[in-house]
Amino acid sequence: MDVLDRVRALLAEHDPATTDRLDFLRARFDAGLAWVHFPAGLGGLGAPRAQQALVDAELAASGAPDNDPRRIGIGLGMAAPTILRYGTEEQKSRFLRPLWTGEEVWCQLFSEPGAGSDLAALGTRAVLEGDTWTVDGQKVWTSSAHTARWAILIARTDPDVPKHRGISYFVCDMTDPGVDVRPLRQITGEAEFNEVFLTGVRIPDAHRLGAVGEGWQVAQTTLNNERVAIGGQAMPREGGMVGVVAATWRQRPELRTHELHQRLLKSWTDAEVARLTGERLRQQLSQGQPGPEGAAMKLAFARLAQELSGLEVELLGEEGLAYDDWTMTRPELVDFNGREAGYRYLRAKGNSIEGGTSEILRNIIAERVLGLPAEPRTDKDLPWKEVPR
Amino acid sequence: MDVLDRVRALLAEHDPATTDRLDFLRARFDAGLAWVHFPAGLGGLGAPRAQQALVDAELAASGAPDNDPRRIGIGLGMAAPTILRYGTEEQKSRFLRPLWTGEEVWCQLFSEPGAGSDLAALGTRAVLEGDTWTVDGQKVWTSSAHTARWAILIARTDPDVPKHRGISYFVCDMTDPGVDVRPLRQITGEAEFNEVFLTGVRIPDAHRLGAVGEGWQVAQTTLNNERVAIGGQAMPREGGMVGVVAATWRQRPELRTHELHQRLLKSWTDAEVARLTGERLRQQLSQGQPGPEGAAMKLAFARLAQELSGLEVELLGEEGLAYDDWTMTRPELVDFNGREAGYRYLRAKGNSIEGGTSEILRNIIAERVLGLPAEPRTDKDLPWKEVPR
Amino acid sequence: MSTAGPDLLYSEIEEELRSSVRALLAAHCPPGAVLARCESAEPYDLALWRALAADLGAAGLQVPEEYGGAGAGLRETAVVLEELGRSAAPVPFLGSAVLATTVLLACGAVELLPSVAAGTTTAALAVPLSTAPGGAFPGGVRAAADGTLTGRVTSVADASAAGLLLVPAVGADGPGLYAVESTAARIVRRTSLDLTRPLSDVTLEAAPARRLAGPETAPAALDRALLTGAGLLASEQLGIAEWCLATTVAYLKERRQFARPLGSFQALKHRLADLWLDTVGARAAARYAADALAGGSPDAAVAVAVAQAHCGALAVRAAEECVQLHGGIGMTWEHPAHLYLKRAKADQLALGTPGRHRNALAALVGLPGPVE
Amino acid sequence: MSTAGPDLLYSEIEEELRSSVRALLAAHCPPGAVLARCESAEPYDLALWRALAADLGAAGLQVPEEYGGAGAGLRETAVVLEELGRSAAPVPFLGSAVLATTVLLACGAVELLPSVAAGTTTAALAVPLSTAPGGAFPGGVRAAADGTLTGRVTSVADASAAGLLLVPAVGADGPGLYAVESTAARIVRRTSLDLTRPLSDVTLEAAPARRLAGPETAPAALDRALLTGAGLLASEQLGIAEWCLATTVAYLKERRQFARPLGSFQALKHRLADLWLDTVGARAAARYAADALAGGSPDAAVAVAVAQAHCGALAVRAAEECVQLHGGIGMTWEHPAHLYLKRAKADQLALGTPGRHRNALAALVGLPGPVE
Repeated sequence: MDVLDRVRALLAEHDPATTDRLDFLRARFDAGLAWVHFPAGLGGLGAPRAQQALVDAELAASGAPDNDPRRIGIGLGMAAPTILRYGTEEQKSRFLRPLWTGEEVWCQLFSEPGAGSDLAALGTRAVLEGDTWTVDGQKVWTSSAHTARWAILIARTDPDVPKHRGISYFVCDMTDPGVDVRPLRQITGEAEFNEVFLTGVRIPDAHRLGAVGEGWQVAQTTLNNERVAIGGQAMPREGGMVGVVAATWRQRPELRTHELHQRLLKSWTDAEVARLTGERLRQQLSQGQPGPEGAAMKLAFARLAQELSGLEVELLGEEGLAYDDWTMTRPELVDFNGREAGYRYLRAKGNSIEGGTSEILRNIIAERVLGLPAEPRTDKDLPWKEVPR
Repeated sequence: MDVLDRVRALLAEHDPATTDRLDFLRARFDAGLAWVHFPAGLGGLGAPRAQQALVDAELAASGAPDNDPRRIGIGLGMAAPTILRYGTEEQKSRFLRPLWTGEEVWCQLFSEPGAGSDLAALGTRAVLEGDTWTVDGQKVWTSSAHTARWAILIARTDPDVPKHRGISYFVCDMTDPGVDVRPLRQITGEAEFNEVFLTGVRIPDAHRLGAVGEGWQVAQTTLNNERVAIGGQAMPREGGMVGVVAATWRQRPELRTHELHQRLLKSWTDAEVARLTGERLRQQLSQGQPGPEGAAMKLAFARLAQELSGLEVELLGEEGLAYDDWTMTRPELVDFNGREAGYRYLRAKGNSIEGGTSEILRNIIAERVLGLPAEPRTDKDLPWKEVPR
Repeated sequence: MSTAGPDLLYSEIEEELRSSVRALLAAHCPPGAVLARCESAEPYDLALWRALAADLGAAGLQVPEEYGGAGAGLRETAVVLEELGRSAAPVPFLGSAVLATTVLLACGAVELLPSVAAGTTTAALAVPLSTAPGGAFPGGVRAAADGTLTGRVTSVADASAAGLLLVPAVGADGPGLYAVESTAARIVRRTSLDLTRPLSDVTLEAAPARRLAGPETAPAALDRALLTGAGLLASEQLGIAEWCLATTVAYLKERRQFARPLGSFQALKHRLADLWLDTVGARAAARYAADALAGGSPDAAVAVAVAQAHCGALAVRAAEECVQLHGGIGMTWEHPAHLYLKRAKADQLALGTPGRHRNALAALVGLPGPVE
Repeated sequence: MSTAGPDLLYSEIEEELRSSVRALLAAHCPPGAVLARCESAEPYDLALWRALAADLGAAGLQVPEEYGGAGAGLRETAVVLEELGRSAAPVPFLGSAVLATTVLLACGAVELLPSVAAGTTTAALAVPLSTAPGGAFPGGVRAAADGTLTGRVTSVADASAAGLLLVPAVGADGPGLYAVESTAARIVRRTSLDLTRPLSDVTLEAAPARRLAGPETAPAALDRALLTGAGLLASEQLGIAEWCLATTVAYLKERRQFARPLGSFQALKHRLADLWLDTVGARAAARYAADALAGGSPDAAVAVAVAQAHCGALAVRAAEECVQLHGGIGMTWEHPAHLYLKRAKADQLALGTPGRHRNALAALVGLPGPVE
């Protein structure tokens, strides 16, 4: 039975018009049509990843509800592939289904105030007593923390070994009383992210992903997937920020100048090249795990979003001097291309910081892709607790 | 008596129309009108540097010969200020007059095949026996070596101390039989530079500039002056490469496109800003020694020359596909803006390498001007001979 | 010493003025205070503005002493703007002491000058802040035969702090410049990208007005104000860039990652070296524009276009680098970097974008575009 | 697996072809040999060209088997160009196997195809190498009533290696494409910026010619050749960029200064990372152009313009970085970097500059310029 037959069977048994949304999503998951490249029993069929597009299109055409993927992006894009790769059978069974249906929202507790680009220097401690870890520390830049049921968390479990070797990876219960979530207002005016204070938070050892001390490797899977999620989506031509600016350009001939025209043509070309690059990368990877090349797409995406959103404000002239709303809100969804030009301009500044700064991504490309030598490092082999900070 | 009175007196005693060129130049030197900011007796009057322009203009208007400064640029721009600052009275008396009149051409023996950006790692050895140094090694990128009477030379006199501390600075006789000059052809087709092989070259200790082991500090004076000489000349608006391209633009309307127009306007603006920057720097320095800011002008100059010469080739279209002459020659004079567009394009590539690469200049600005910390260094305190190469 | 050419340095008097302004700004508007001010109901720091005007005479720097000013000039005015840019100060200096004052001087409206020069009256020029010099005379406000004005002008800088509006309007005999009491206008504050220089929409409905200049003077007076504003804005942009560069350099010396100061990483060092180089260029270009405007040089239009083309883009780049190189902290509302980013971006649009100023050079220096 | 959209990968057959070409080039033209060849009286490596054509069938890749070709297509032709770019090989492939062959196919001049496909005849298209697609039909050569051609065409690529010239000329009935034996023309080699692809001026004085296409076919056939040439040249530019990047990376791993490999310096690493990113983009864009041309896609014109706009500039940047990051040694005649720099710069002008191709996009994708 090919995937489209399975879609038809699902629709025959669960008419979207009459089935409860959540029931339909659960049934879709159980039919292996959630993410077809996942294994059978975990929402998939072990089918080629490319077939997912067929499934999605067919279901959308039939009026089936989707799982509102933007609302649960961190779960889908980062937690799920990590759980799939490193999770125990129990963990996969427990977490993946409600993650995919959206019943449980996930967030990510990685960055810390003192560990930004140098993420591996993180200082949040996790100490094991019996079969329970107790976690203390502070995390930052956590989107969805105030709506999340679970978090993926990295914490230091051994300060006596070099920094990359003393980290472990956990699933953290965000309803634990030791979790304190505070909104963090950003330059757009809204508080899309949070600071998360962890005080005596308890995590059963059964919620550890991967071996003790190997959390850094586990986190690489998360980060590589994050970068692909940020920069690597399939796009039609003029998808994303370039489409926004091109539409304004077409609708507002009175705003055009030769200077802006040349910049727009350059950015349009860059955007098309980035789109083709992503398309080629997807054709290459097709079924594999994303590697460091994902960093390339995120880098290109950030550069384009910033150039184009800056151009848009200039193109708008007097209108570019306005802003839609500075009110502090805590949005559940974030659309980089949403709201007005001023918001897009400011929000795009984060694209080269969140999920790995562009500087860190260039280091990764230079070292892992081009094989250029690392810089002299003084901290690499030093026990974490002895590194000067 | 102000400087213009002195000029008139010189002209009265030595009518340029009837005086031998060299005699006139010697008389001008002796009158203190060579470089007025030099001390009296050494070609100057201890006058403000800015007055030189008045002298030059007045003499030029009177039909007086000049010292063909482009032919002896290294002597004027680099050797002379270094000799003035670090030379003994004997050295200043011996060298400056024939240097300025052009009777003796100078060249510079600094770079080595293994010591480019890391100039202080140089390996040419100088060993003292009695009061004579014997020098062995290889230098490269030496312009005018085949016409030069003297060279400024840095060589390692103590391999047992860290690299910056074991260097001394000499005046080397280019007619020594141990000096072997070989032309080095470059990408333009011509051999503007030379390789210089030094085998048992003998230098009297009296020809050392500055203390033994302090050659690196002496060389800084040379290098700072070189950078000012390369990037820091006073220019009229549209002086240099921008004027060449602007002239073509005006003469050839059929070549214009909006894309090239925008790039030209951008480069024109950049050139004008660089010109004003140099003008402001000269007003600031007025009498002082050039500091690290000279690096800024050289950096800007190289960037502009490369952008504009690349633009010019594109502007010319079909003509840009041609080249004037690949014949290997050994030119005595080099004009970056001379010959045809293809030559200018290729020659400009050297502007960001010679006299300190743009990368080294950025390091200098970051550390010496902005005060940013140095990178971790493994070689700085190691004796030179123990540094792995 | 130099016998010819522009003076691109700062005189001792200018340096003294800078010190005074900087001290005042340090006292009144450290970054935290600016942010709190911008979020309050009164986004202008009017106490600071009064102190600038009364104690330092900054509002009347370009006004001759006989009309109550300091009798200094545009070079000194530019120094104040550098400092205002460096502190992102929320005062109506550009609108009142630069744009409006230049109009009053160009119109010879000497009776209005003393109170504006003293800062007891704050004035604003009723054009959209994005208006570039060299354009057509604005036609959005009509002057009626009875001397009243009717029309609407959007995105006017500093109008909400102004008691006096200078309004370009077109009457039966052509363009004119008019003085309107702000109480006779409806002034509605917009939500502006730049939190430190609020814009307002000004609506006039048969508002009583006094004509300051008629068709023979008004267009040139308005253009002189816009050109002066654009040229001096380059000094504000320089100040923004300098703050951003200095703040970033200081942060990178301090912030350690990978057991090293971030400022020791070569890629960052090279970017900052390039930024420094372009900031040094901005200082030269902005000084030249101020000097050329101050001296009435025939090269002033070129000087302004070059300064705006360079400084407008540079300030934005410096502010963007400041945010980027501060990492996450630079994205927060509580760090002042965003105040500079927003002011730099708004300044880039103000009085003509860099692109428009570069295009102006095409005609000014004889580099015409393609023959269509 | 993918059900729709272009194939941006290389097939197994294409990878095999690449290996064969690369092995042949490694044997014939290591960098030292290329330089020696370019300085000799015969700048083309004709032995290599014969081997490419005869042993690998590369000259006739896009020619159907029935006309003596390999019956492959433009995707495979593009792979050969990548390798020729990577080795800066001095062979008349672009002129003969791409430009001239596309003209012959578009004109249906099947009787000439077998010898050109076999490489026994080398052909050249008599237009200046800088000619962009989409322009007016060239008018420099007139076709007389007696069938002879008179006129001059400058800067023709690969003409000095050609036995057969394909000449656009205008006769009494309009534009046509003509075949001329090169012995009937005066072909004078110019001193060219690109040492590896010499240009010649072609003068025809009542030269006997055979008309291959008349007014109804000639303009489209010529434009097809120029569009195909531009699109496939992107693959050559990709090859140049890849060589420059790989050579620079290898050098920086090797070269030590400051007791460290230069490649460990972060500023250089970041520049190379950016260059790598744009090279990856070039591969995608060049592949898309080749695929779109091969499949006759309606999007081919957009694909070609995007590929040329990106790859033309990238190859120059990669070559410039290669020279710069090699330091002094990159400035020497003996190091091969300059061969790539000159080829990259000439390729940037060939068949339309990046700027012209970007401007073509304005019309192709509906982003018109200002209304004048």
